[in-house]
Amino acid sequence: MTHNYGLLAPEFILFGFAMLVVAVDTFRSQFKVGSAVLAATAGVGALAALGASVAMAGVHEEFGEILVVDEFTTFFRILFAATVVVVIAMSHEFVGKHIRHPGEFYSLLLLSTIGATFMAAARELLTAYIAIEVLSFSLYVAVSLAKTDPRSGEAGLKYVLLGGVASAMLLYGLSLLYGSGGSTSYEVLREAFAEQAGEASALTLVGLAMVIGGLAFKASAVPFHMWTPDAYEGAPLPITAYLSATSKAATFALLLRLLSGPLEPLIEDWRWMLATLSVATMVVGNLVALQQHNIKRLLAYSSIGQVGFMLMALVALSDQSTSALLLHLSGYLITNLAVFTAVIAFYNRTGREEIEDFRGLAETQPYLAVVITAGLFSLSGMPLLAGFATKFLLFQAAASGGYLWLSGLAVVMSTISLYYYLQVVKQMYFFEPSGDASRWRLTPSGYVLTAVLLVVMVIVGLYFGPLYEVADTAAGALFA
Amino acid sequence: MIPIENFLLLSALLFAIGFYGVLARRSAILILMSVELMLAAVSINFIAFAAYMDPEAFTGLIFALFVIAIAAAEVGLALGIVLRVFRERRSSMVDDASSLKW
Amino acid sequence: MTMEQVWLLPAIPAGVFVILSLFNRVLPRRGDFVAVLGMGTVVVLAVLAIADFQGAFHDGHFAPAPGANTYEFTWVNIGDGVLRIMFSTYFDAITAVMVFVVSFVALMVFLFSIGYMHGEERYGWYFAVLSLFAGAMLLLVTTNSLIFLYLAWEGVGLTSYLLIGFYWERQSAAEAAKKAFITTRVGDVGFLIGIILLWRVAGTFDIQELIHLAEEGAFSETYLTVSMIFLFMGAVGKSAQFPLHVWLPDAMEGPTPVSALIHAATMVVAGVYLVARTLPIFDLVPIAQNFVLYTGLFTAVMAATQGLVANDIKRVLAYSTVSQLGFMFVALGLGSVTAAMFHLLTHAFFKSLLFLGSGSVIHATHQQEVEHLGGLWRKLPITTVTFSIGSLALAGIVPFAGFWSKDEILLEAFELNPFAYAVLAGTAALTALYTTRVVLLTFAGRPRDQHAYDHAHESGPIMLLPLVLLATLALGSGFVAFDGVGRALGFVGGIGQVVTSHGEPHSFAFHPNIAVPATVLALLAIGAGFEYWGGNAIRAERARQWAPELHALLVNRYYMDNLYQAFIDRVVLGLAGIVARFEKSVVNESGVDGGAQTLNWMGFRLKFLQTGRIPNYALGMALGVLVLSIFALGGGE
Amino acid sequence: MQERTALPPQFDRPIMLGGLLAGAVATPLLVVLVALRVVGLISSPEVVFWMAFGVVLAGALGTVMLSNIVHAALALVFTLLGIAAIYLLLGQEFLALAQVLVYGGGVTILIVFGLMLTNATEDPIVSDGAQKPFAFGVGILLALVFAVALLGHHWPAVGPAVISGAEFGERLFGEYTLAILTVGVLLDIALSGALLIARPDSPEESAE
Repeated sequence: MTHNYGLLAPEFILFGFAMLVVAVDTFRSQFKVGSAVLAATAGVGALAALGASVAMAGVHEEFGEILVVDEFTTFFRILFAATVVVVIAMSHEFVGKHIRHPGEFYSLLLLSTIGATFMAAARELLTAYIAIEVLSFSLYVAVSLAKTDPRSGEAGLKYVLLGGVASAMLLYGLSLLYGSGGSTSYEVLREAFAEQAGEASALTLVGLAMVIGGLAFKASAVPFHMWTPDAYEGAPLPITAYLSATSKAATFALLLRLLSGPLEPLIEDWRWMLATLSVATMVVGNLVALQQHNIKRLLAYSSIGQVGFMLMALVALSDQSTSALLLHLSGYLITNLAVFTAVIAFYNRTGREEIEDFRGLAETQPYLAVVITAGLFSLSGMPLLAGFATKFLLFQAAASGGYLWLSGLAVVMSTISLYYYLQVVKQMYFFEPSGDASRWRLTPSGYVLTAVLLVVMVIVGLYFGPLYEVADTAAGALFA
Repeated sequence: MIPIENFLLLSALLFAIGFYGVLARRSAILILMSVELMLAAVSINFIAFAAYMDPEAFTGLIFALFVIAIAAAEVGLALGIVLRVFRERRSSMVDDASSLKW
Repeated sequence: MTMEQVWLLPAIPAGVFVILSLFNRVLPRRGDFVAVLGMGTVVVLAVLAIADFQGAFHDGHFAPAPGANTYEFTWVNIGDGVLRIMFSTYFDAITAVMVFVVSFVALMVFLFSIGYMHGEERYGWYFAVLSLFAGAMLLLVTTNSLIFLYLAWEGVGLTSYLLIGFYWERQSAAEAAKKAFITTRVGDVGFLIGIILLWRVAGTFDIQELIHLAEEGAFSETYLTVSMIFLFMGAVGKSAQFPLHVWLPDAMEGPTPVSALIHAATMVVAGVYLVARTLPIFDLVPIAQNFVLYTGLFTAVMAATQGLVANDIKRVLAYSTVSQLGFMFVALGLGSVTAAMFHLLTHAFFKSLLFLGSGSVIHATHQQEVEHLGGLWRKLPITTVTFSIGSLALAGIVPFAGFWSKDEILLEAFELNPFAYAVLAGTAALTALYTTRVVLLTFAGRPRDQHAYDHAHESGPIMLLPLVLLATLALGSGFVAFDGVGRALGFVGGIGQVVTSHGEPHSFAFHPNIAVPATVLALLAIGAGFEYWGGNAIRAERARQWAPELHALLVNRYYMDNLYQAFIDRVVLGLAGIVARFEKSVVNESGVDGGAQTLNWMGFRLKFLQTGRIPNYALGMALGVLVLSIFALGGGE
Repeated sequence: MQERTALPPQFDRPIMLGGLLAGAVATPLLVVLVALRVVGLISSPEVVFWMAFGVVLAGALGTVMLSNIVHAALALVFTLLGIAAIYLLLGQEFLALAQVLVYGGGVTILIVFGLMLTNATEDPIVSDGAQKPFAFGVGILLALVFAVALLGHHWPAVGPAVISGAEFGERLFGEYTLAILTVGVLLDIALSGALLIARPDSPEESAE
């Protein structure tokens, strides 16, 4: 059987550069070069992968029985590559100070992106599972990479043990689905489940529940979310950003393929499960966020709340809601990365991460305060920013899918979210700096990166038409 | 001839016992061992299904092989993390690694 | 500048915002002249647009050539028409009133601010945000798309938040800013739901199209009622109506010119504007319309009684604003766009005048508790005169502007809803009473805080100019009720001919049976106010100058003072106290803050689920998956 | 493989105890099964199955219940070897071999090393907390749910098919080449990651 390995060019590029980074790291001390060269190498690799992904836009071809490279895959491939570019760019200064093994760190970022892409591209359960584990394992390691911070090890321990439990649940569910459907191929499974539609066997139902439970863990939906705040807090900041971006988006990519493909005939059986998870997730995420004092934990709960919103689109699964979800995911990624870039810059300067420490930031670094404010407002869905437009489409898609009550609840929860975002804004704008009140500057790359993200955030907020078209094409590949 | 239900029953019990272990034990290593029980149950399921229901494609066998490999890797990785936590806290009990909360 | 190009109006201040926020530190005078010039241009353009509007009347009806008063382009088109959002503007009489009010008052406030905010550390930022506010507000009143209306709606909310919290060094200011933002956002949620509900059936965000579709019966009545009540929730929040009114008095923590512009003349009337704009739809659903009516009525009374007991000069004005907005909603609930918009117009002038006047007082004395003021008429003559003109307009005394517009509302109420009429007439008397109190305590009598009094001095010309201009309008703007005045200004007639309700122009007619009792009532209230708060110094002075035989009467009056006091203490203040307590305990603590507290409490309980222990987390997962699979099995069989 | 590893002397007692325990469980089971076979109620493979069944579950229960961690680890070995026997019954020699090598050898040794490195070898008391009743409930409920799921399904009355190693390898390295490559990436991540995390941070190392 011959496969067209050319289809996977971006992934091979990522792998090659990941190895190169490790190699460079090994010989770094002999050639007396700083760790900047690692970031540069990794960045070039990520950019090359991004370029290759963009160049492959429009390809629609199957890779054997196991993967498919279509518009959907390309959409996520570009999203993941862009994310890893941003994460590499935001972490350089941080890595030098707080990470044990810079080479490993960057190569993990690149390798995990392969896993994420395969999660979006898989058309078969085994490949999907391996892809999940590639991403998860990278994250287990990455979360534990912070040096001298005991929280990092604890977070890693929690993440790896609970992740193992979730994997076992997911796998058990997959095995039941395999037993019931007789195959691991999405296409064959779809036919098998189409025969069961409306009267699925108990085996299928339990399998379904366990698969959804396992994936809900990866997506951090309540009550499978409890690792999230701890892992977010303990992980090195760039990894927290990465967790909230790629890991989440990849899980949704996988869920979308699974739910719109093999599990689509069973829609009545899983719809209520996701609706339940969605309600629990948005309520718990947003309420507990009200009580947080640490910016990482706050963002963790806020991202849990966002997952609740995103699950709505799966509940009301349709071509339209998928497009809205893809759009929202991209907007969320951009916004979240902007906030994290700013928070990392702040942390590099102050070494602090409590919300109270942001006191008077508007005085000492007004630009950063604006970026954070804009990002948080966007997350809460304020108009003119990415968050409003994408959230609006998402809620509207859920409403027009017949889930008006769900989107009504989401609107309420979204309002609550404004409250805790404002806590941070209040600290920055309405209080005097508590310690050193002198002005300080970001690194040049910090200015460039935040400015780019901010501009994109505003553009997406004001004129999201083109991005929506892309998302719509990607969604179309699922519902062809 | 042994009916497939027997194997599935074994796997179900094994999985339930493993989950019990995860919930009831306090040593990180024992929790890890319990997870291994759950994964072993998964392998039994896959192999039984492959042998009985899917003899032509037998993807389940390949799945089980990968599960075994990945589970082994997971043990290695998790033990690495346990060692780090142990060095920092002089304990491998998960209750002692609970400073991150609320 | 024609009606079609009205999109320029919001664009100019928005541009000013960009320039000022980036370069205010390098521009001379922190760039305040840029803001003033920008706003001046807007006023000129607005007048030009209104001139164009005047020419679009044929046979006494507004009948522009097709497309002459609209402008649109496609902003987003998703799924080829599944979701099409147009950017569009629409210009009619309501827009004309709003555009004039917003741009003119904004210009006055900008001028006043040059003096008032002089020397502030964030002077440039202040003008930047104020410009942004003006841009958002102008977008709000000119756009024809509910989506852009909502964008602008949130935009004014955001700038209001930033400006209330302008003195963020003060904890109370920061808290007030947050309270304002959150409280109005509660209403906005309803607004957004209402927009989505309307859109779901109609498939458009275009307000004129929506009105058209609703009149053709595209919606079922129940659905429309629910949608419009949700829509109205937005207005309740923004226009500080019961029960979401609590933010407005606190919003007085912002700089006083901001209160004049945002929290008296423009932003808070956005709700009135919204209902006026969609009134043809409200007409179709009596329940929703009555909801508007009674919300307004209750708020009008409640806020007026509160105004009686407030001590902070700005808070009195804030309560009065809430109350007057209630009047406007009553007019809308009765179906009269004319009366509502007329009152909106006059109110904008006299209320911003009052606020700027109080700003002048605060600027002079650094004191805003009426208890500590007094006798200022000697030091601040121009402020006293202009403030009194504003007060007379607010109290509804002939011939000041408030009289004519309040009369319109009372007339509507008299004809359609006698109960509302009775309540409003009583409220008008209360208005006169508390207005008198503020004026007397501030300007008349003996200074109670000698230090503040000694240092007080009249404001500079840059602050007095807006006061005088606004006073002129507070005096004269009521006359646009008359056809002759309207024609002299180039309109087709009086305001009833231009701003029509149900498309039927009507001419102003004087109704003595309504105007006379209302005036008498107001005068009585003012007299009562004089009796009670006139100040001993003045009374003693008068007693000596007049005749000694009146002295006994004065003594007797002193008993009457006690009577008044007893009445006011026991009945009015008692009522006000009950309302205040109700507001404090029920609305504020359980309703708004209470809601937040409950949520906070729930968050507090829920966070302890996060024990930090792995087995507990795993238990959560186990229970989750068990619930899912058990229910799956239960449902599957 | 395991025999070659020199165990510390403190392992002698647990191994002996484990052996005794296994004998105590296995002997009666064996007697019952042989009796049933003689009577003709069950076939020979079934005798083997039920024996393996007993060993696997007894081992599993030992793993999760024994308070001595080392005993628990040894119980796990029984389970894993029992599972290898199950694979043989299902006709999958290759997987049984993999199971013995990877689990019975590698994983167990890893775990034992882990126990030794964390000084847990002689820690007999495991403070299993107040969650135990919940854990029981969850375990029993899960088992019930699975039982319902299994009984609710219609199973074909066929025997297990035996898949030849050649066929297996062909498919593994044909269609699933990419999966193998990806797992390679995964193993690289896991093992180098484990190494990096577990290695202590010494001052001279950070200077490197």
